[in-house]
Amino acid sequence: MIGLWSVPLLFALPLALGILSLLVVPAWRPRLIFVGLPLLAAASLDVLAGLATAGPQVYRLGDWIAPLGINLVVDGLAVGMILMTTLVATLCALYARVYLRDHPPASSFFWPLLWFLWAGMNGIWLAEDIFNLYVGLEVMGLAAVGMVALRATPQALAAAMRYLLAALLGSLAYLLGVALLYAAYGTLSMAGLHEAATNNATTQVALALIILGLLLKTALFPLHAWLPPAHGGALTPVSALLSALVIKASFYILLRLWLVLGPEVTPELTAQLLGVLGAGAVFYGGWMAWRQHHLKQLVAYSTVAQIGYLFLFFPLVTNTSPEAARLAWDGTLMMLVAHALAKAALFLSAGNLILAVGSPQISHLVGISRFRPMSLFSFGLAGVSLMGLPPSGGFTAKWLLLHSAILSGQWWWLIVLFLGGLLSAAYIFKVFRMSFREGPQIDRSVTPPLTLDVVALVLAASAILIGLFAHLPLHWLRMGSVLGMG
Amino acid sequence: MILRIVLAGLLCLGVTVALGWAVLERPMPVENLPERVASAMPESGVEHPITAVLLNFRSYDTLLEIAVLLVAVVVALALREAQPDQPEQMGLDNPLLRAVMAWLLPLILVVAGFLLWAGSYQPGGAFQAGSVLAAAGVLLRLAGVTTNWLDNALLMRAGLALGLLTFLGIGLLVMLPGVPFLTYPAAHAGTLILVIELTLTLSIGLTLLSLFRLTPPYADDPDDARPQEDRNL
Amino acid sequence: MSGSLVFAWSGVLLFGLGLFGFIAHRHLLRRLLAFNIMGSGSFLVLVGLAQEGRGVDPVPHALVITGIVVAVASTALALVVFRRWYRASGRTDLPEDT
Amino acid sequence: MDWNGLILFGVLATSLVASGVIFLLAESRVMLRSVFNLAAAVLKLVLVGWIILGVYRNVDYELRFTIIEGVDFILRADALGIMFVGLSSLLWLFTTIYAIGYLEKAPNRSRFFGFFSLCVASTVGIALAGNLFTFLLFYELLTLSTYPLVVHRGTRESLRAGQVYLYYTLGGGALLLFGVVALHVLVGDTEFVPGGSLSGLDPSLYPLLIGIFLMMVIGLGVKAALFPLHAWLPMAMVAPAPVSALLHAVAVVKAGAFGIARLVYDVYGVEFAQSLGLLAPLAVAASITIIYGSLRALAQDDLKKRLAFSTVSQVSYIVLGISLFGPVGSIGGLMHLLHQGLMKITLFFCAGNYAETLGVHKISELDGAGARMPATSVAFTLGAFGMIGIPPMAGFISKWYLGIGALEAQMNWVLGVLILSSLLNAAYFLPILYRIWFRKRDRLWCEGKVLGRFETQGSLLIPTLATAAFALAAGVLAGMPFSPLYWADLIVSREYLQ
Repeated sequence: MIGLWSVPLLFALPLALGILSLLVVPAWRPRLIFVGLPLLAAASLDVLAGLATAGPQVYRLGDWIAPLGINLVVDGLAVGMILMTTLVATLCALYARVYLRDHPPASSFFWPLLWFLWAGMNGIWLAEDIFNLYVGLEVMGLAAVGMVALRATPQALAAAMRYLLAALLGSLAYLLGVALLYAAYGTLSMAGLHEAATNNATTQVALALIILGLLLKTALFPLHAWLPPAHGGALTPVSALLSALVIKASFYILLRLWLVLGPEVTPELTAQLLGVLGAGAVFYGGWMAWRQHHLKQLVAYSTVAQIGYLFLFFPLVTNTSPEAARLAWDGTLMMLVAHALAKAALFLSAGNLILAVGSPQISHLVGISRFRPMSLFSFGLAGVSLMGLPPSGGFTAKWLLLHSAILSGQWWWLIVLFLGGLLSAAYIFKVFRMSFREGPQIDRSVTPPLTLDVVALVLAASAILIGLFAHLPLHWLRMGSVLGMG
Repeated sequence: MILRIVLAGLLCLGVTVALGWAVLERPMPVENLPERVASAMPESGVEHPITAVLLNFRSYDTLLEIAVLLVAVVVALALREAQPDQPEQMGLDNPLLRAVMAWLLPLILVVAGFLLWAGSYQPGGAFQAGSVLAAAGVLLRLAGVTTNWLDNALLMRAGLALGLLTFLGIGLLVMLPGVPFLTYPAAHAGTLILVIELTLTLSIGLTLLSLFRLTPPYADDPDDARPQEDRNL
Repeated sequence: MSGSLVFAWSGVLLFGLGLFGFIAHRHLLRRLLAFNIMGSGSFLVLVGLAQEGRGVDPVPHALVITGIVVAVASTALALVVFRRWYRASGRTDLPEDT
Repeated sequence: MDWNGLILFGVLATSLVASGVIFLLAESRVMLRSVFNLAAAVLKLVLVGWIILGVYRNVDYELRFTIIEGVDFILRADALGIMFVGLSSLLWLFTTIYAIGYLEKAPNRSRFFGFFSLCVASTVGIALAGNLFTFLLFYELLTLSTYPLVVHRGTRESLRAGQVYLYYTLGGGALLLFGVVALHVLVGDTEFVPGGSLSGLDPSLYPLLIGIFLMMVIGLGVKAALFPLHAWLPMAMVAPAPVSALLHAVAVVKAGAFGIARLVYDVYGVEFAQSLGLLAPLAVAASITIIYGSLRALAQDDLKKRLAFSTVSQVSYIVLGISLFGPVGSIGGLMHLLHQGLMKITLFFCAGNYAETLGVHKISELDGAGARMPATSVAFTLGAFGMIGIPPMAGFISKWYLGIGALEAQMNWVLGVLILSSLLNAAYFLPILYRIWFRKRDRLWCEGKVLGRFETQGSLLIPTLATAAFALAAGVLAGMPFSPLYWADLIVSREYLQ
């Protein structure tokens, strides 16, 4: 069987490393990555190779068939997310190893939390069982809350508390939805639900609960209030991980469920409503980002805005032509991946700039372009992708979404895509304007270690390159999906 | 404030009504999962269906659930290191309490053991047993019994890790013949599940106990300035 | 209303009540209690609805045990964070909520 | 991948790689940076020369790979594209030499030269783009890479100019993107083919096509500084002289004009565009811009500002030529793409020389400069005569062809525009020449720099004289093979014969 070992290793390995890093002395915690990262990369690539050669697979844990046991689904979407996670988390880990050196010893608990977070995410990407997803969400969510709290300053604790409350409420809403679905259809497996689900009151209420719960976890406007303090206030590598990957997990579940339940069950009105909320997020998030004075808060609000684009998926695939739906699928996933890469790069380079000037204020970046061109360059490359300007992943995604919007005749989403791009240009260039200004000279800019700059640059460059070489990733992502085959 | 309560009330009323509607209108499932469970019971290695679901059919859920518990402990450990506590003086040093404890402790241990053992044929199992164990620890603490062995960080952590590591190790070991993760061979399923449950009981007990211990004991106040008498009230 | 649904109905009511508490209260401890009430509500719905018709379904029972463990862990984590927050700031609610 | 594709990639890569290396070099490595930069520029010129010969012999140069299903990244050298590449590569070399001298001892040179090379790479990409998608890609890249150059000085004024620049170009880019996507939905991957690819569409779509054309012309017109989308250009003159010279006189505005040419010739097809009635309004817009730019130029006392408004006016000659239906007008427009580039860059170089050597920025302070800096002033005079269109300068040939083209297209009123604008050109250039040559110096110049053997630094003077010579040759030797006229004729013959 293909991926017999590599599939379970994707979550077993990080779990084991998480425990091991608790047992070793703090100084050794970061060093575990030299074991873990290559192994995880190898497992991810092996899964990809399996997908490319043998196509989508179902992995039966305990060798039990689906409604009885828990199955894992190894299709293009899951593998794509796994590879994205491996790439971003690996780079964030390399960054954190250097970044956390100067932090108090408590921050070495970042490492066990990172591994648990990773295990939770890989578990979610692979899950085919809606209750298993709940447990996976909790592993990931609690680890993420812990990472936010890691600084232990009052602000960090408040942000973590707020995040935790949102996450818990979201989980319970999701769980209740799962309970209703189980009551109605007697199965927890997505494949089973796909067969059995019909349009009735129970399904609709369950779907509404699940959507609300997941929206809260994804921080879609107007349920986003917890995100900026949590993402903007955390340690830099944590911000990058949370913004790039963690919020994607709940969106991913929603996307999968939406397609699993199928067009008979998913109401068009809800789809349009999700799109409208997405549009609200794009505008509100962009506007708020532009108004921020702290660099990382700006980047955090940018996440609020960018999440909005992902939700255009729902109106564009619901009751539209197969071609429009396929383009929306491609575009949304491209957006998701490009945002993961670009946002991680943006947070990391923002962290580098903050290290360099020793202040989180944007206004203190005056003239920094002279001293830290490389950090700024990474920031710029990532910004290009977020603005959706070519050549970048963000642009390719926008192109596909525009296409889909025109084909499906929903021209109003075009406006969202255009204005959203201009708004993001406004807040990205706000930073640039400051950095190019020749104001009172700063003569004491700290030089952060080269690794930090290189990691940010690699992420930013991948956000650009993924747009140019999108053909193959999109081909893989389509494997085994309802939309890809149609 | 009042507006918010009214709005919250309306919202909750709406949610409740919607839920009620969903409950009333629900279709009867076509899929008959209990039957599948019943027919797979002979291969599960245990006699009680809930335990079979928890530790065999859906053991992956349980594996992740233990990870959730560990994450909570990790965060608690991290926060204590970042915000160090003063040496704790919790508990009443009361001879009567100690005498009662001397009676209670063995009983608690026996109950925990029974719950664990019972899990294979009637309700019970690792989590229940672990919770009872943790309760014993909490009582010890409240009675002011010093538990130095619990302060040994490495031993403590090894105990915490034991359950999940064993679980993972067994899950991976059984794969050697070329079957998927967590596929217990039918002949040894009972033994393997017992080993997992034993270690899980210990780890769950320790996890819950450490979560109790890792919250700041009494010095909750920001300035820590209130006199001792106030605190005891 | 059939007798076996009494658990499910209590679950629905508990969930609604808990939700109200979660939204209406500001004290974090109360909100955590409310969260636990909501949790119990969902567990009751999960177990209660599956009782009907074909006797005891062991799967929801197992799910509820898993759910309880997860809820315990979440509550414990929340308490840890809450008490650290209280110690650092002296507040029992979150800053922007006053 | 074949060798021809690789050469195309090489043309793009020379400046891309140069840009990357320059970014990585430390600020203090002046020598290494300069050598590397110049080597890249020369190498690019050689490659371009090779391709020009190949295109002349009808060799196909194409490089393509698939980006997403149905969208290819295509680089292709055709006669029109390679003409623009040739212009920018030649001027890149001269401007680099000029900039090395001009920015000696200035701060942030690493950043400057890095983005400068990136700009050239984008311009080359625009020129070689084989479909609308690739064009758009480089078009936006050009916006992004010019922004740091506009705000290079970091003053309040330049930041403000940069902001205005972004408003215009990003807004225009969004409109262009919309047009490109809409066309893509209609006909699939919109490759540039002579005669266009839209004429087969259903007539019911014609109103939509007109709308799309309008939107794309606005998007492109921002960069081409068509009235009323030109306001960013004079403001952007706060940038250092080499930036104004290469980018604002040549690369950016030409990218817009070139885009309009592509749109009319290779997307819509000139005959289809004519049948949709799109050309006449375009000609009107161009004519208004020509007159408006000249009138505004008259009022400027700042030398660079006057040149900027002159650019606004002159670039529209290209657009005018494109919109004149018929081969002769097209020849005039395309040829002016080269002519205007050569002449305007000379003028900007001269303006930079005056500013650097004498500290003079205003026209009213130029009295007697001719005696002090004769070589620069000769170059300036040649450029100015060209702009006015005095025979046998290059500008005259452009205007001659445009005039005949107007008659051919039966748009006689265009002749009036040409005459009026030539008069206006004379009215704003001749007074400058008068001041330079015939007025006595009436004030002290603040001559700060050590000048060396010549009237100013060699690295400033040589590029100026070289471009002046090219501008002169383009007019005098117009009949020779590979002159701008010759090449424009080649393009048009290939276009109209399809």
